Amino acid sequence: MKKGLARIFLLCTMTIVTTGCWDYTEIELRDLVMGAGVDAEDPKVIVITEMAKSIGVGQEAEFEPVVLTTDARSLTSGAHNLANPAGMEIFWAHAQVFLVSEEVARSSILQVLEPIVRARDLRSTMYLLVTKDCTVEEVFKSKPPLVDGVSRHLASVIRLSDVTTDFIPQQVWRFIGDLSSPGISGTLPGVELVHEGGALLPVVRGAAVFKLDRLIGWLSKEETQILALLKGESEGGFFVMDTEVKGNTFPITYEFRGSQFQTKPSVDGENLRMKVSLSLQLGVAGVKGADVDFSDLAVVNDIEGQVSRSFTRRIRDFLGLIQEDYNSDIVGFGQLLWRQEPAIWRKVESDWDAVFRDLPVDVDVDCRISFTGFHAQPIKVRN
Amino acid sequence: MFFWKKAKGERSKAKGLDRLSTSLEINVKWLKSNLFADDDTIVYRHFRTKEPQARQCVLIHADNMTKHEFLSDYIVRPMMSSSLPKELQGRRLIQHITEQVIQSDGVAVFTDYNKLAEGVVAGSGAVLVEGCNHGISVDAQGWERRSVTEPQTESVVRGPRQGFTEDLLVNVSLVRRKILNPALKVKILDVGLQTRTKVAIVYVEGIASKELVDEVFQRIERIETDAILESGYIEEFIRDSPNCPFPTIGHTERPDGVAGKILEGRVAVLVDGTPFALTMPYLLVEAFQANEDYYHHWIAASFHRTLRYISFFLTTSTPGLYLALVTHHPQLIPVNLSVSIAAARKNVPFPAIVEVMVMGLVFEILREGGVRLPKPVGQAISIVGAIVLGDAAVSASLVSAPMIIVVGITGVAGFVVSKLNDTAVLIRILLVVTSAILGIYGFLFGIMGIMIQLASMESFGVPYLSSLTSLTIQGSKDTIVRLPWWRMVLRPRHLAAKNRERLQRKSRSKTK
Amino acid sequence: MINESVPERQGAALVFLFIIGNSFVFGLARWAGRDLWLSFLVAIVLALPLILVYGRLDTLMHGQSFSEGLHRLFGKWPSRLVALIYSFYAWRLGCLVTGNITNFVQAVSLPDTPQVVMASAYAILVLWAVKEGIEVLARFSSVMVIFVLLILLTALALATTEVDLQEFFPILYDGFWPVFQGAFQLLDFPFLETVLLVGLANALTTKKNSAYKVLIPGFLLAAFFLMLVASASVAILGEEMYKITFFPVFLAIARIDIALFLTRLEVVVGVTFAIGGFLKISVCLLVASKNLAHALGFPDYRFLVTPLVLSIIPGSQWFAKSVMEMNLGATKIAAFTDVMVQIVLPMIFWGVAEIRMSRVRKNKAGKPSGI
Amino acid sequence: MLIVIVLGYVVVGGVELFLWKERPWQEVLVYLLLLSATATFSVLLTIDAQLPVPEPLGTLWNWLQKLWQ
Repeated sequence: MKKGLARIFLLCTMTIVTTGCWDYTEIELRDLVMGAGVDAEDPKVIVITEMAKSIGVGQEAEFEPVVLTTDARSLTSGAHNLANPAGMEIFWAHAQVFLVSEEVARSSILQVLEPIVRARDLRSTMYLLVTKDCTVEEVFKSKPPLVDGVSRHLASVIRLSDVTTDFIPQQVWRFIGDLSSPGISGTLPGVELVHEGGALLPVVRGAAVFKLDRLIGWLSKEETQILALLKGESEGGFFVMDTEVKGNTFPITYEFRGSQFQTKPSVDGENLRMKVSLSLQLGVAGVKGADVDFSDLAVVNDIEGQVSRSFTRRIRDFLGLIQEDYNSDIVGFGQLLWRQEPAIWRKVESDWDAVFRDLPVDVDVDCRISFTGFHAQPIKVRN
Repeated sequence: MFFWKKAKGERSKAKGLDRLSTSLEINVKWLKSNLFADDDTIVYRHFRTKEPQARQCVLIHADNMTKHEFLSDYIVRPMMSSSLPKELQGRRLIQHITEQVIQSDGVAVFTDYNKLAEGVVAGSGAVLVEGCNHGISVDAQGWERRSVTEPQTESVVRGPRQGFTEDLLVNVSLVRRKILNPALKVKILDVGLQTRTKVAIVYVEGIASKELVDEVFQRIERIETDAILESGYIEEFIRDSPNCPFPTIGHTERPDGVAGKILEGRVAVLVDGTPFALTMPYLLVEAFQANEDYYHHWIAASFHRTLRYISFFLTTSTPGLYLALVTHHPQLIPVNLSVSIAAARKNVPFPAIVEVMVMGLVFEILREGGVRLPKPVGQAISIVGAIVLGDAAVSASLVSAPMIIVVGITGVAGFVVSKLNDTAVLIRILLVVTSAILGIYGFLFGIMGIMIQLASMESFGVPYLSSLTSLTIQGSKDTIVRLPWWRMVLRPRHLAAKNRERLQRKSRSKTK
Repeated sequence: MINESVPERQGAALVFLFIIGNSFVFGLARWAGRDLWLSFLVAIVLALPLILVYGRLDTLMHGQSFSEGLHRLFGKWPSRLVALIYSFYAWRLGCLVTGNITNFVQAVSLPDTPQVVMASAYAILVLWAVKEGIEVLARFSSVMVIFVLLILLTALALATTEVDLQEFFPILYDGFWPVFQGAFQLLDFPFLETVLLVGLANALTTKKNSAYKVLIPGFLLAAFFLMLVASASVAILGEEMYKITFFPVFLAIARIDIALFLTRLEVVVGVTFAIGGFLKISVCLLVASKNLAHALGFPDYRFLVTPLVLSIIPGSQWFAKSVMEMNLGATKIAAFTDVMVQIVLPMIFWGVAEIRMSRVRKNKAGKPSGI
Repeated sequence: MLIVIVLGYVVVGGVELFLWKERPWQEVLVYLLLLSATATFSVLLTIDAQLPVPEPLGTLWNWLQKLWQ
């Protein structure tokens, strides 16, 4: 009996001690941030958020994106300033994308990332993007055609990365990992505004190249494709290449069906070399105005050779770009060296920039056409 | 055992012995004016034995408690047609009557009024003979009995269709027919100062531990109350942790259930006047077992068990978890879901906690309203409650639609584990309160508190969680899963400590 | 309730949860970075002999409580002094763990709830559990251990999509020193905190139970499990993130995102943390009150529980004033006491106990020939 | 706040003492002493949240180091 009394007493104390619900907030009183971004206006930053505003009641409820903008000394204070115009508690944990304007990225992206990592309620799985030739505010104010809200649109575009190689998605944590580990530089996908059908649409393509924490240049869509291949992140996508078959040149559309990629550092005395070997499985998605018989092995071998040569050239160009023009190791040769040959890395670590600039790279591409759709031969049109 | 004999002896001593007189007239008058005063259902049948030595006799019995034909055929007729030798008197006369006249097996001789009265109210016929200070009581119980039918609370798809009735001896016979073994012991006690209810303690000697049986005896012995009208009375008197809503004594309406339990080393208590037998000790896992589990394929049975555990979790936790997630941790809800919950709650005037509490309460009211109503009306209530109220509440935006789903899940899952239904309601309220205070951590504190309580409980010396905490395969063979019978080699460790093997060696592997 | 005893497996579950307790969310062996799995192996190898000593101590005292054993070994006053030291150590550890949890919860999910509230909620539960005794704690942990294992293993299995084994290379780039640093940290926290369980000797070791069967499986399982969790976190987060965040496991699990549905599983970490931490605090306070009761010369410990448990509410604030301080780990005094309590004192007990026991045995053997 | 804390401890102590049937006076005394010590501790910490943790061994250590040098 006394035991029972003691327990009841315990329960009572529990309720008395814990009366008050400090973190209790109704969900409809929270303003759900779907995406956010930062524009620069020296010395201040402009924080832009896209919030979900619900309209309609009960079963007919829908969502309308609302864009709020404020300027402040720092990202964090800006985020807090927003509560006033929003009139509700700002709730950040559902933010899916974070946009950084080119200007901010060029001065230093770390000033933006630092508070994100530190903040309790911002998730480090957010996708990071850099706007190209436009401000973040303009991107958020554009109207995507199918989805309500730019953030949702961007998030769903990014999830397409399995089937496209126009860009390489980056989440906050991965980007920070690239920034902080030795021998690799980061890239972020870019967002551009494109006129289409009389409306401005946000399009994700290309990549922003970083050196340390500063943006130093851009990669085009095609160059991004090569980067994706070299980072082993290419899983799909198409490209068109003029191919010569039996003396005639046709544009043929190829499809990436898989790739194996290997980079091997090799040391020959004092000389460090990198050997990049790439084997590609391609499919043929379309042949325009040509009569190509893919059941003819000679033709196929010829085409494979052409594609290999073309890729070798593109990779060389790409490596030239990042080694000499940007001098930023976005492929991660240094990291590879560090992981596989720590002894050599220890020697070159201190002046990796210089070593990287002159690093000789052997490129070896091997293409196989493994799939030609359901047709081996083109459709014959007869009279 | 001798406990109750002693107790009874003391009781009658306390009242004083009122010995029978030799005069029949005095006896009858005494009875009519004292013990059976103001009782018009007592029948006094006066008759005389055959000439020449005719003696005045009386047969006393309670109307409708006895079989009339039996009394007239086997007592009155033989006595009227026999002549009693004159020389026999007193005790020897009675002996003559019991041995040579009355043709019935349940015969006892008494010498005092109290014994007579006890017998008569329990359905015996008492015979008194002129000039003799002894009486004979003859078992002639016969009253209306319900026939053995399928129990309503525990109906099965596969399994015996027998259920206990309100008659103790019928119930005992039902159990005995399951276990045709002299080791099955049945001890009968009288409990209840006014009702003198017969209570049978049933166990299998050699399997049930001696200490357990003694403990049950002693606890029942200790009951001194007016009435035992249902086994629930006994349950409350003898259970462990009486203030905890988790049951520590099981009840069942099924003889096969009782047989199964006592064969694992438990003790069953059957109470006259109710079809619900008690089994003890009762462990938490038993609430999730159904006797049908043992008749189905073991994989199917295990699946159903798992479902029961999940349902119990759902019915206790859904409102609390919902509240914790929605009000404290929306970051844990997927984006689209949280957006739609926010939209659904937009015009609801009440805070989520009030919504949860009120809806939970309304559901319990509907359930309670439906339980004891006649079936057709009960259905009407559930239709009105579920469809009309729910739908109207949502469209009037008094309640958000997700809340209706939460209440629905809670309610439906609650029916799956019906044995813990009342417990589940209390746990649910506790978890809702703690979740409202500290979110998911509050929820967890609630769960941990319940776990501490469960871990500290015992039922008749057996830890309440015992088979869940064993962490061995043989120990947990009959918990969340039910292993096939040919793998259940040992009886539960805590119940049958001495005699553990229940499966003989040759049947330990599956028969080919 | 005087003769408390715990079946072996339940005891092992208790040891497992005690070691996992509050430790797994922190960046264990932070210094070793990507080589932390080596740190773990080194720490396990170093800890095993000591755990065996603890087990041996339990066995030598078997049937007796820790305090009785001490009494027999050292006499009245020294044993009381030692009991006081252990009581203080256990109490301090309990406060630290409480501080860990309250800080974690505030940092991670309930920013506006005062820490005192969390600490009080814990204190109430712990009060209840400790008053119920070791048996109840063991039963509690043997149920909870299933959930903890199930939950964390599922989370880890789901996280395998995020794992990048390249993160473990290059091995030993920074040499052995960080590995040893990590290993020593692991020894201090959480491996050798098991020394407290010696204080429950009579409950964990009975005539049927061997202390080794309780301590060794519990310890090994917990150590390998911690190794698994920490290594997985490194492989998911990368070395740098593992080093710079306070709660790397939390972040690692937060990364799980399967089909947009199985995401946000980090709450799971909080749940297991809260359960393990609760068990650890309870054991600490149980040991603290038992030893204090002995130090003050009382046979029963239960009346001491309430003030001791209530004192962890302010104590948790006192010892761990912020997340940073908590992560800083051992200050000077802590390191010194830890070494004393975890290594030096048990070794002394062991030596003395062995000598005494062999004397007793000799006497027994000598008697028949003498008569 | 302080009053609430002290009151809380008084209530807890009162209820516990009420629930005990018979205890030797030594135990009651020790209980009361410890409880009041805890209450004082709480009060001290409420007044000054930055209450320093004493390090007797730390000072001893420093002193030894000085002596060594």
